[in-house]
Amino acid sequence: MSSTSLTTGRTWRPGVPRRHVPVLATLALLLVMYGVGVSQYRAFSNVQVVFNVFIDNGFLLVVAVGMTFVILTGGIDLSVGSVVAMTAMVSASLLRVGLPAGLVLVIALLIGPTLGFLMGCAIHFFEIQPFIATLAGMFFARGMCTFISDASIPITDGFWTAVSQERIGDPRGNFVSISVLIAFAVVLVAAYVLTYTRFGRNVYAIGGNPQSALLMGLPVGRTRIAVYTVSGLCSAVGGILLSFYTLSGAPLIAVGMELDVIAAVVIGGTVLTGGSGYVFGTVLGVLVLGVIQTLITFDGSLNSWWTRIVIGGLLFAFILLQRLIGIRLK
Amino acid sequence: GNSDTGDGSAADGTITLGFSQVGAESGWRTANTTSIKEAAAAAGIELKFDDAQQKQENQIKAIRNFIQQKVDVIAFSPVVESGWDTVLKEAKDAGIPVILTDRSVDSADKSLYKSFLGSDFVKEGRLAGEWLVEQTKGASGPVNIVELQGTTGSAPANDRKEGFAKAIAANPNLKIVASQSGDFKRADGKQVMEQFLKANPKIDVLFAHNDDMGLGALEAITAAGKVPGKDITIITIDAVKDGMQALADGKFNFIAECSPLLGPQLMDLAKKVHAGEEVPARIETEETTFTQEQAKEALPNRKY
Amino acid sequence: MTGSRPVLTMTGISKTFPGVRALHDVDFRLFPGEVHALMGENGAGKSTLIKVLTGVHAIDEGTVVLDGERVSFSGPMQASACGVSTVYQEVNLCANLSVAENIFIGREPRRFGAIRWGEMRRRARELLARLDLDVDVGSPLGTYSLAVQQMVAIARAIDVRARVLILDEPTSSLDAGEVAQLFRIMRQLRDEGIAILFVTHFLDQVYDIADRITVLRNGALVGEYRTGELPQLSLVEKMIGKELDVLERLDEQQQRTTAVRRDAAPLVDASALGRTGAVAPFSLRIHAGEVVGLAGLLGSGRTEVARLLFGADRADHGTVLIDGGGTQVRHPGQAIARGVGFCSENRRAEGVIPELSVRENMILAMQAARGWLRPIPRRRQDELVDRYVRALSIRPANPDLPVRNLSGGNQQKVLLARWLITEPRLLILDEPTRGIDIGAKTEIQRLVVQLSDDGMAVLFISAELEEVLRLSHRVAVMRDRTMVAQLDNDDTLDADRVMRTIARATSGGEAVR
Amino acid sequence: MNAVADRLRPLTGHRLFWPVLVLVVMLLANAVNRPGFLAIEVKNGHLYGSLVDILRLSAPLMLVALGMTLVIATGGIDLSVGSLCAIAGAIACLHISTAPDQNSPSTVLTAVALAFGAALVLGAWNGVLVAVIGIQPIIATLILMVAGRGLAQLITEGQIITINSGPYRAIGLGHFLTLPLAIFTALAAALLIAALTRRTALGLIIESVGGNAEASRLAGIRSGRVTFLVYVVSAACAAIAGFMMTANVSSADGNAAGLWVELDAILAVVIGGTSLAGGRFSLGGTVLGALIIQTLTTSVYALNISPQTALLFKAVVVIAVCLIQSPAFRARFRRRRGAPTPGPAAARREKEQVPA
Ligand SMILES: Nc1ncnc2c1ncn2[C@@H]1O[C@H](COP(=O)(O)OP(=O)(O)OP(=O)(O)O)[C@@H](O)[C@H]1O
Ligand SMILES: Nc1ncnc2c1ncn2[C@@H]1O[C@H](COP(=O)(O)OP(=O)(O)OP(=O)(O)O)[C@@H](O)[C@H]1O
Ligand SMILES: [Mg+2]
Ligand SMILES: [Mg+2]
Repeated sequence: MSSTSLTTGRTWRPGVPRRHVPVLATLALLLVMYGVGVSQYRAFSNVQVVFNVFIDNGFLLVVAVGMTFVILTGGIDLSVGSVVAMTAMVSASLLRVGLPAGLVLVIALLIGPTLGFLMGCAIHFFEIQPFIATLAGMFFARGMCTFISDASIPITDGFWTAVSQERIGDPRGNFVSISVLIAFAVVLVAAYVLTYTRFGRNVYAIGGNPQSALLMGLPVGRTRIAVYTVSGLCSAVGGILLSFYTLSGAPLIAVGMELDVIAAVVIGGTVLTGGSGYVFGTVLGVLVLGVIQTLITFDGSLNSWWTRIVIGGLLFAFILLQRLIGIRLK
Repeated sequence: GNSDTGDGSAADGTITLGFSQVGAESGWRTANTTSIKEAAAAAGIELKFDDAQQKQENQIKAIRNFIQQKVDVIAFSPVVESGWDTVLKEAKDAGIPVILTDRSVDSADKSLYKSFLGSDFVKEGRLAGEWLVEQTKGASGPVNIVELQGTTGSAPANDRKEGFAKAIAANPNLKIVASQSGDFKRADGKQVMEQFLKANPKIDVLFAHNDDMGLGALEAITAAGKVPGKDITIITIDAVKDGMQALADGKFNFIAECSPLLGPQLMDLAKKVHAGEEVPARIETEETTFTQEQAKEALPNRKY
Repeated sequence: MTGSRPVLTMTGISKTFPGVRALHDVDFRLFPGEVHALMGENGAGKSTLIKVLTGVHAIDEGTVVLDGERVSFSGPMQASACGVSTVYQEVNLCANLSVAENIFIGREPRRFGAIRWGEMRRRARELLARLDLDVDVGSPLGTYSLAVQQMVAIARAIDVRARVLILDEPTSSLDAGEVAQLFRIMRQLRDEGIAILFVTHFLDQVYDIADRITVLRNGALVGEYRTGELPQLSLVEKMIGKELDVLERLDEQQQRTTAVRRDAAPLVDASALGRTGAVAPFSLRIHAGEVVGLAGLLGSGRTEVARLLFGADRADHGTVLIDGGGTQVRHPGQAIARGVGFCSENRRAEGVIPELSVRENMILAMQAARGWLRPIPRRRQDELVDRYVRALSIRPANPDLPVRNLSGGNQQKVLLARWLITEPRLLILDEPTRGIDIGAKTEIQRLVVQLSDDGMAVLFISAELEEVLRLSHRVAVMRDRTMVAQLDNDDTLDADRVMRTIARATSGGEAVR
Repeated sequence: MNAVADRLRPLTGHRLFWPVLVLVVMLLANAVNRPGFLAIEVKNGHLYGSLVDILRLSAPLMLVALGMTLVIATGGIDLSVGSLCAIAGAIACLHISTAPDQNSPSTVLTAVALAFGAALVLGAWNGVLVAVIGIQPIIATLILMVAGRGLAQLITEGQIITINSGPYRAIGLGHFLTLPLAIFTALAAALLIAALTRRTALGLIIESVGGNAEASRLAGIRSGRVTFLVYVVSAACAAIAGFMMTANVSSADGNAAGLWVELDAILAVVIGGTSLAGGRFSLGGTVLGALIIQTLTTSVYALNISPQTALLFKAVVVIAVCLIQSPAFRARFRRRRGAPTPGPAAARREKEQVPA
């Protein structure tokens, strides 16, 4: 009896692994969208336009990477936008007081993770739903912003201005900012962590089925707290990048950013209930939002409300196509 | 369909102006946008309009894209004051002159922009305060003021608050007993005013950072059984149509104007800076204040 | 073996859930190098005993001593770190992860902290080969049938060099071959000195492999026995707590002859029904009052046949006529409206709605059929629910308890009740007796016979060939997702012949109808 | 002491006990700060006071949250409600403002009907995206959240449309039996939805779809239809809330009306004890949740908390509310106060419960 295999082998279709289909569909659509831009607007084909998308969305990308961790576990983090703003505010106000740049960096990078850690603890130990715990975190961080100052604080520190205005580029004058490099580094580290470390795999397991993960002996609590801490850290890095970007801290900056970030992550193919998705997808998601916005600015004929309607429409077209391609290929 | 929106300065000499608007958060703002669009059309300037939806990030992105498209002049109403140096430097390096409208930036390097065209929020607050000081000169007892602030952290809210506070410091009888944010919205202004009325038995003056909050508060005052404009003196800023109407009807007492109609002035400026002419670094919009009588006169020919 | 010290001793264990006393003063010992069966009816407290041991639930009272040391695990993680490896009841794995990862997650092979994916897949393939399972270890676990998932869970547990291996109903969804394979490995591990705790409802398996038996009843300890010293009959008596005539019927091979009138028009007539990638087109007719068994190996496509008939998956060729009406079933709702019921094998993913109460779970299908505008009156609900709670002896008999608080076997009974309440004309039962205790199992078998006598058609799928043969008038045999034969259940048909049909390419003379 | 605790057990064990407690504590805190807070007087034949304000102002939020409850119960989420409020309000006000007689009831009725119809269409759009095309709810409704604001502004042309219509105004400010009409509207909606879900089997079906969609499908439930329906209901609720918001200030502001109301609504639903994961829902809890949130906002004004710290205050209260509501937190707190500490290990174990 044991000589014949008792199970029926599955026929395996060659080609693209099924789980990569959504990401590839997104990539293809993104390229199509870029193509449309190039064909419509002459200056769109400048390399710098692409670079600008990265320069202008570097901080968004970093924050979205952190959000990817959280969403992969099936959670959500609404506090990111406020934490970004708070980090920028704290940096700006500390720099104004005259603290050295290095120390300010350290302090600023500690605040986000600490808040994330606390929210993670509330979620894990007290079983408060992530949406609520992080909503409270969002109120808190935003409240801290206006508490620190209700006006924007400029940054004049030498290090900050130097990083901010440094242009790394090719001889033809195209350039990226240091923030872009930092964002890329964050993406790579995150991709590595998610694929090659136990922590990363635990994140996927918890998103797949938290109860099973617990019964499989995985450190569910620790991992869950860790992802909110990671998200807090990414928001803090995002906040620093934003403060490089704007050379200031303003209490009302990055309002509603959490929605952009969540949208980017989900457009990138990560499922909101957790357990499936890739950092690379998130990068694509951010680019999709970035390119949509660039298209609209290049057009320059839309008034305020048509801008919104067109953003919604493009988003819809994109998601619909993504979904249809996904179904077809499956 | 390759629309010729790239390299703006065509041989025919049309000027391309890239304009980044804050958003469309109020009627005032929309009037501002309309004025700019109409003025551009009238002046034969090609306008590239971008709406930043109240986000500084978006404005910076838009300016970058204007630079890519090589527009001739960039103009924008900054969402916040600080944080423009990097992108303005890029514009300067690309040789594109920048004009600020409506709100200023706090760059130390004044060479980053050519001119700032707009109202002075501090002055608006001050005008409102000065009028009140003038009105209450004879009052012997304390005058209780409640203040409806704009969006917490926004420049107009901060400046109008500051200007007003400075002006009323002249009279120690004038006291702000409560001050809350009404977010520049009618509904919030109303809701806050309802609580003010309950918490403070004697309110003499209401100072609202814009007409809309004042209009909301108006309803709350009426509902509380008081007569707006008589029992409570109402001072606001902006002078949009509804506000002027209320003023003419005697429900408001005083409005400091904050004019959104700076389109024509902006187009003039744009032409000048494009031609390389020297322009003043600060141009104030033509603004005035209105009392009830002035409002009745002005109302029929207001554009917004 | 008996001379040695127990590796695990639990004494005076009590555990109370709100409203239910799941364990009361239970003692339990486990020796190295033995297979110890934990027996008891549904809801007796077996799974709970395991869960308090590994720290999933806190112990109210009592002590646990592992290797001479008092322990109190904070959770499965700590338990497995201390050498207690567990396969919990129901597959508790992550469907979104690959097969290989499900086996190794938490202890992946690493170099410099980086997971070595290639190595992991290689080892997973090796390990599964030991269990005679040939699957693509890189695809997500969720794409495989429950049986494969169960084997993966087992693979995960036996790969750890544990001192104590706990298997809570691992065989419930496996067929005979898989079970044999599992037992071979269990014996091997036992001989290496590992202590194995084994829970099952199959008496034969207990006598096949267990050295010792502990019996629980209603959360209390009945006793600990050596397998050899406890005849089957008294084991059942001890589990149930009373003597039962049920036992005779268990042995009686109830051959069901073709008493059904097949000349009448068939109730269900599927012709060339199929779905690419799932099942090759097949034709099947089921008459009123007929029980058709589906036999086949794991993954041979039995479940897929059932799902197509029910409309749970959409067929891409062929037609189903139910009572002569309609050609295509596009949605389960349509099938239900035409009098079909389908009790899924995957209780957790496709069966119960954990948050809802026992009552709500039971009336759900009937309510869906009536439409939301016509709620079932409370009185009628009580009537129905009471009837089936009693008929299937669902415990605890409180219909307002969330169904997730019920033991696995009792959840299965709730599901069965859901379909019986709709009084279907064709009832498709996919592994209905899985995880059900011996008493209830006989009850269900008797129910099937009775229902078919009353004119209901039944499509019966079970991994236990004996059970299929005992109940069916006809047995359809599946192999490689193809229906290869339909055999009348007359005197000539026995398990052997079915097995041969399964194994052989085309069995002579028995054409597909 | 123990006897009292035992007597109170059935009370404290009730689902809504903790939210009610929170509400009462907040009101008391206000009363301590300003004894007149709880006072109610009669003005112009209507009841007048902070409590009445809270009720009236919470009505729109309550409506939106009720619809949201159903959506969340199916495991979805509806971010577009704020925009829907704005659109409905804008359409209604636009129609009224262009009518020759703003005060004629027929004008107002047509306006409301038009706007309501439009909202239903948009709700159906959401429903199709989620139920038919299978887009994740948060993204599907995000589309309308973004584009819908634009639509609302398109309708108002970016201006604030001010109207002067008695009947329309009554939707937000009218009185009935001395109390604001809005309260009755919200209450009626709550009762209607309660009747619709609890007197029929709709509630059961929604809960089962939210609890396990696949199992529900196999039990014969057309889960797609249910999902579709809840988005339409949510849009309908949002539309009525939009009428109230705009009627309240007699003007439609496409940009500001209903801004961020979706977050408040979700918060209200969750405070009311409905899980965002879907499944069981509690309409009573949602109503309480909305009251709590409005009380919180009103408290900020009544306690005259400076705008700079208002958000911090809100954060602290939300955290406190959630902690008090969390059984895990209470269990821990009780243990710490009661029996001598049984060690951290025991504390950990208690919460790692998994279903059988
Ligand atoms: N988390 C829980 N909450 C409440 N009651 C529970 C919980 N888990 C189990 N029970 C109850 O405890 C009792 C014992 O359940 P347990 O799962 O241990 O039974 P079992 O012997 O494993 O049964 P089966 O053979 O059906 O798996 C049952 O009455 C069950 O309803
Ligand atoms: N050995 C296997 N290798 C690959 N895939 C398998 C294997 N066994 C089952 N599957 C997958 O599991 C799914 C379910 O198979 P199916 O339900 O038809 O099996 P079954 O005959 O009901 O057997 P059982 O219920 O005992 O698993 C199918 O989609 C099939 O792809
Ligand atoms: Mg069990
Ligand atoms: Mg099967």
